[in-house]
Amino acid sequence: MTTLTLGKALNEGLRKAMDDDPKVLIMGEDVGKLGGVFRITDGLQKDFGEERVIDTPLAESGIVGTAIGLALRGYRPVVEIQFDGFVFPAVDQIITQLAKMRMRSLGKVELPVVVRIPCGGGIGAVEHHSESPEVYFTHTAGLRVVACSNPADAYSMIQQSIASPDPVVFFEPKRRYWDKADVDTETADWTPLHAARVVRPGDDVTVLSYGPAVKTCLEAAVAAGEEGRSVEVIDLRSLNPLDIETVTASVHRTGRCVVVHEAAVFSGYGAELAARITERCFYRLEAPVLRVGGFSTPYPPSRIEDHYLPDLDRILDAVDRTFGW
Amino acid sequence: MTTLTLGKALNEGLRKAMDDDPKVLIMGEDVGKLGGVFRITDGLQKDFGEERVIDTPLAESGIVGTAIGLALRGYRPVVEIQFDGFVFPAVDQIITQLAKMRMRSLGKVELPVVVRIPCGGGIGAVEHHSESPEVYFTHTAGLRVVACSNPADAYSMIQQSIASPDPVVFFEPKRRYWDKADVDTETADWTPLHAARVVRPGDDVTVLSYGPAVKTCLEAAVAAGEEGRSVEVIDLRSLNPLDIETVTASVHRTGRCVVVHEAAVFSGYGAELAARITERCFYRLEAPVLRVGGFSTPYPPSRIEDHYLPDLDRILDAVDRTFGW
Amino acid sequence: MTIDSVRGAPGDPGPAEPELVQLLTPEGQRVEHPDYPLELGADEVRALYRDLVTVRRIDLEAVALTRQGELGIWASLLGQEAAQIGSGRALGEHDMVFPTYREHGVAWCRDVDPLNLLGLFRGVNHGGWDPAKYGFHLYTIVIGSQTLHATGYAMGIQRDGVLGTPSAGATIAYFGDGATSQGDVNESFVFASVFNAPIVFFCQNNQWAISEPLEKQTRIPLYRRAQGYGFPGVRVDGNDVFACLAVTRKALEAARTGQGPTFIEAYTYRMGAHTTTDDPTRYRLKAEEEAWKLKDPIERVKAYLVRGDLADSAFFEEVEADAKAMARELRAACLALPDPEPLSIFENVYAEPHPLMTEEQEQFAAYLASFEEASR
Amino acid sequence: MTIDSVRGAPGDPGPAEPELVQLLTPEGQRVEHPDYPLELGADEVRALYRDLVTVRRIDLEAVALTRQGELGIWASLLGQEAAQIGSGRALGEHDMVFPTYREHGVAWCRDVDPLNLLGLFRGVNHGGWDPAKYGFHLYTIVIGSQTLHATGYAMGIQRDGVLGTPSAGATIAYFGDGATSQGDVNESFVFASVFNAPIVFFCQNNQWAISEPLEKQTRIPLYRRAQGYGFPGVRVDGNDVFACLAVTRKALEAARTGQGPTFIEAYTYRMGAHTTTDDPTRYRLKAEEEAWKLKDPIERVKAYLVRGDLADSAFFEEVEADAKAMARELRAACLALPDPEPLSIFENVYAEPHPLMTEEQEQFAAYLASFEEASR
Ligand SMILES: Cc1ncc(C[n+]2csc(CCOP(=O)(O)OP(=O)(O)O)c2C)c(N)n1
Ligand SMILES: Cc1ncc(C[n+]2csc(CCOP(=O)(O)OP(=O)(O)O)c2C)c(N)n1
Ligand SMILES: [Mg+2]
Ligand SMILES: [Mg+2]
Repeated sequence: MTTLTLGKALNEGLRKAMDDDPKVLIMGEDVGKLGGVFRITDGLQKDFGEERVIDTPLAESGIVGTAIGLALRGYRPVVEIQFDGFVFPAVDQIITQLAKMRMRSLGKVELPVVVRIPCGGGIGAVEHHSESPEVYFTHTAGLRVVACSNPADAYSMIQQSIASPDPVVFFEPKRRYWDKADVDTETADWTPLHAARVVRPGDDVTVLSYGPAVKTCLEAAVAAGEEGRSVEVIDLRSLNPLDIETVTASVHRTGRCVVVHEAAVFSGYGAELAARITERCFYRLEAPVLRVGGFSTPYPPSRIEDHYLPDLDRILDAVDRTFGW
Repeated sequence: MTTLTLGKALNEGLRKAMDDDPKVLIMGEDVGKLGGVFRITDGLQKDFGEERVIDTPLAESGIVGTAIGLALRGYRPVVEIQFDGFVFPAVDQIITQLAKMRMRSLGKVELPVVVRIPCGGGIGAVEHHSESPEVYFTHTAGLRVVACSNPADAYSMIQQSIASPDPVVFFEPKRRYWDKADVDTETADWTPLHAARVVRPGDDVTVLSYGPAVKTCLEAAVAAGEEGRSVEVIDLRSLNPLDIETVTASVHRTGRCVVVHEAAVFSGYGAELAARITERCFYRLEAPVLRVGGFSTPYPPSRIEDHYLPDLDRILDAVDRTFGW
Repeated sequence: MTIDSVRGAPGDPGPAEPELVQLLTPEGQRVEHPDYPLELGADEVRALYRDLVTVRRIDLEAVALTRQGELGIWASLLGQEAAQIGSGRALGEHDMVFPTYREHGVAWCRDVDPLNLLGLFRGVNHGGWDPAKYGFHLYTIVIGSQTLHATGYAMGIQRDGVLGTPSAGATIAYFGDGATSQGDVNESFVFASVFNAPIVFFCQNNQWAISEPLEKQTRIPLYRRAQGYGFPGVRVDGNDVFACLAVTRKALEAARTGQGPTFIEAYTYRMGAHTTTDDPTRYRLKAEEEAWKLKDPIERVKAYLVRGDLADSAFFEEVEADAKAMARELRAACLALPDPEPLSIFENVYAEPHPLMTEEQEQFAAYLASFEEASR
Repeated sequence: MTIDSVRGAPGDPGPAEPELVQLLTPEGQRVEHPDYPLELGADEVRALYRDLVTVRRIDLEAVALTRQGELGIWASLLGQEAAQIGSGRALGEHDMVFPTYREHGVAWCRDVDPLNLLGLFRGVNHGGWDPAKYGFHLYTIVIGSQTLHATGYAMGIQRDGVLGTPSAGATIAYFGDGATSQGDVNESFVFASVFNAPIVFFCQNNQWAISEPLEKQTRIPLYRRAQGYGFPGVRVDGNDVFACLAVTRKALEAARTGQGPTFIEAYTYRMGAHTTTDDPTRYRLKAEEEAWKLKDPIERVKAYLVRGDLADSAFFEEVEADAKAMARELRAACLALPDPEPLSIFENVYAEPHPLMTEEQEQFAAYLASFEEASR
């Protein structure tokens, strides 16, 4: 066990993957000497060389497109998108090429590409640096989409994603990069990549979340507990596939569910959760699945982002409402 | 009243808009002499000239990006994306620029750009020509998203969209381009752009749809009617904003709801409908809102696309299931 | 003068008969070019002729099959045979091709069964051959995307450390004149030049992007695009199979030996419609087509063979007959292509198990079975 | 030779001291360039000097405010003052500017209150000024996007039929060396050249894109990119305010009179960090910064003024004092900037009513009110 920040855990996970497999490459803007603007690739170019840790031209479509080509040649590229808001120039390559190549080839082509995206708000940044674009990818068949929320998962999930023969979009909760926790770097006996995890058991209501909002949900659960309400918090970890079994088992028990994410609620990932859970647990639900998320607006200027992001009070408010239904 | 195909109705609507306002421009690939691959802009370049009907270089980001610039200069560009699957290179300009410019300018900049997208399958086409990418836009605040399903709406909605001071993503049901119906081209007394419409009243179950699937839903309603089941079909017409009042009024009456679209179900637009309706009609629902749509896979080769697309039987099957819940 | 003196007039795509590398005139006359010496034995020329005729015949058959409703659509290569066979026959074992949707001639050179191509356009799959097996990637329909894949693959070759060795390969990316406007294609130029990747950009300038003439994409000759990125660009007579062969060979060899990218503009003409659903009479003049007919890529090789007494009429008849027989077989095989199983929709989406695939597949299987039961 | 003889060596961005248009040496010596005659009165030179000093002072203040936590981040223009003031002062009333996030000097020339810029970086809004009022579009953060907007705007100017008349304007798109790799930027070159749009592409090559040196974006000098698209490219000394003024003036005038686009590479240097969150010691050498210090854009104008007896120490002191006073005011105004109202989140998303905006706003207002009630 070592204590690592989430950022450092990712860095160690990447290093381990590169050590284990010489085909693993890192590509992106400023990933070399700088180690990325969040230092996630810090030191890797120094140790693995410029051929394996590649500072690319400033062009996201080019980065993902050439990563696909490298994967076709047998490499396993891990692509860094510098900020969530800059993944959009690459969306065409991700949606029309990366996601569909396997089907196009009737299974003959494998594209083990990982697209890392630091996501979410709360760091006081300017426009385009606080987006939560997960739905654009969860709706795209052929991609696997995961989101880590803590250092231990960051360490294991990045390695599992790199090992995946399918392309993976990997969301990193940027405002949690500096959170610290114990990480067991000795074991590889990890929770499966696509399994959700009950991070706090409870009996009265199920709160579902992923990525940066998980921590807020845990805080809300503690606060609710002080008021005598037993909140179960599930960290989904994987958005596509969704571990619906773990989710429905919980909601079957509690009969109430609140979904929390930073992305805008309208047409967001929470909609899929609500729709699917309702189908599965129709007779068990005491209230509709409620969604707490970003408002259905563009991300606001940072001075008021705390109002946009779901916070403890808004989560508790939704929990309360499920009881008052 | 004249009888027009849906394609011709769009053409007449565009012509009317260009006649009415010299600032209206048409831009896209092959929109000039050819009149577009579906002939939607047929004859317009001949009559309005190359300055107003612009054959652009083959670059979708360029098309939308320059349309934004033209709008900043006071023009009202109507952009044609040749096929649904080719909107992705333009997604960055649409999501990070077109949608957000108004907020970025605190309301000082208006971008009355219409992005026309022929969408959906069923025409026996090759890959990338049968996509239903609406969710990528409904989740993007700042855009209005509409989908026409019949000639009369095609004629009015395209004009309303062009008149909108906000950017509009306009979906056209390509396999319905050749459907004919009466269109009143004399009146401008139209249903508001963002109002849903009950296209077939019924009492037992509400079927919600939009775009190409509306017709299939109407056929299913007829078939169900023959078996004694009264199906209300609502054509949503507008996806963002959603006319939730019309929808919930219906579901409140029927207590049952089936959502039908061509897009993949997982994380699709139907999820938002299901989630929102369930919140609003929780105690009225006799069964969960069921979703019928494309499978959560890439669009299949055309020889089996009829299995992928929601058809009459799959809709009826879902209707049945809501009664058996 | 710091300002580049070349201010191309807008809408002027260069001179009507641009300077281009030519080794065989439309009349079948062999000419020499100092940079591109080429020696071909009679056997080799006959083989090229056979290739040209064969791929034209396959193409014709596919067009006919489309008219008869057996294919959903077809993108004809008519007129571009020399560009494709010339460049295709320049390829070596270790090279990797990244085609568009029109490279049937190159596919032929890479031993991809034409039936595979027909399958795609018939709608039984989206391609489905094994790119690694043939050194020929899947057809790519989204304009320009494949140029980045080709560049990345070339960066992989570099990383394998084989450049300059006998097992060195290069990549070749095919694309059209229209594609040169796409951001992806220009980004591929950036990546290729910055990394000095072993790649040949082979642009078939067939003068049209569906209904849009060349001047909607550029105001100067396309081969000069490469100048902006610092690697060589060359314009070759795309209807001259010898020239296409020689120019591509040289560029591939440069790539394999670590000299980086080359841009080749094969100046040719799309003799047919864009695809079988297109109607060129709406946007171009018959006279233009007629003028290009005189530059037919096959006739000039035939003239050369005849003129040099390198082939007799028996040879020409045999080639014709063989092509016809192959087309007949191809047609039969196409008609016999089975439709995919409905449940195959859920296959090949993911390599590893995915619960949603399983769930939807099971539900759909049960649904389909319910009809069988009902009809029993 | 058809193959372009310029095969740039990869990783070689051209000669260390490239040929560039220069009218004022780092030592303050006036030199002539045949293509760019420039006559400036003493008043004009002093005004330029004042501009340069003022925008540097504003920039310094913004950096200080960031260090003190008053701004979230700041992108400093240090070292690029001449490129921005030179080009900015070349602009006419009808011209339209499309900046990145670093054009504080150009904003100054367009009378945009610096407080607006501070507001954006403080996080009180995403910009919010009226582009039409100032002829200065909103800052654009997504690299390269604005080059297409500029091109489209220029196409609009064409359609207005004003080119060649006194009310003709041109557009000028600013972007960095890194941006030249983006698909959007290259597509804007295609559109601009094909439509012969009245636009000037003004690339501030400050040698770095965050931590990546120029050779990660190109292997030949950037101004030559324009050759690939058939319009002129010119490299100017970006630390020479006279040269930037003259070269931009000429290019704008060409655009306004219908001669189409020009690409200007202003060869300069980012003296500071990429932004206040960046740490250049991780990736570049102090020596490089020192070498560029000798080419400071302000010092050379001062030397020129002193040498020519065009200004006395009173002038320099006054300029300094004025800049200082303005910075003081700016700081105070920045600190006084009110945070936006939480409910403003729902404003300006749409021009016309949108039921979801209304619904969410009402719900949020009720939610906020519930706290007020609770705390009462
Ligand atoms: C991104 C994208 N946009 C639009 C299309 C539709 N489309 C298919 S072929 C074509 C023209 C291509 O022209 P060119 O690159 O010259 O190739 P050619 O067909 O002439 O071989 C267009 C616009 C597409 N396939 N992909
Ligand atoms: C599409 C996109 N990708 C990445 C970024 C992150 N980013 C901000 S500035 C920058 C470097 C820009 O370099 P350059 O174009 O040279 O401009 P400079 O900052 O040097 O003025 C990067 C990568 C971005 N803003 N947009
Ligand atoms: Mg073409
Ligand atoms: Mg720079």
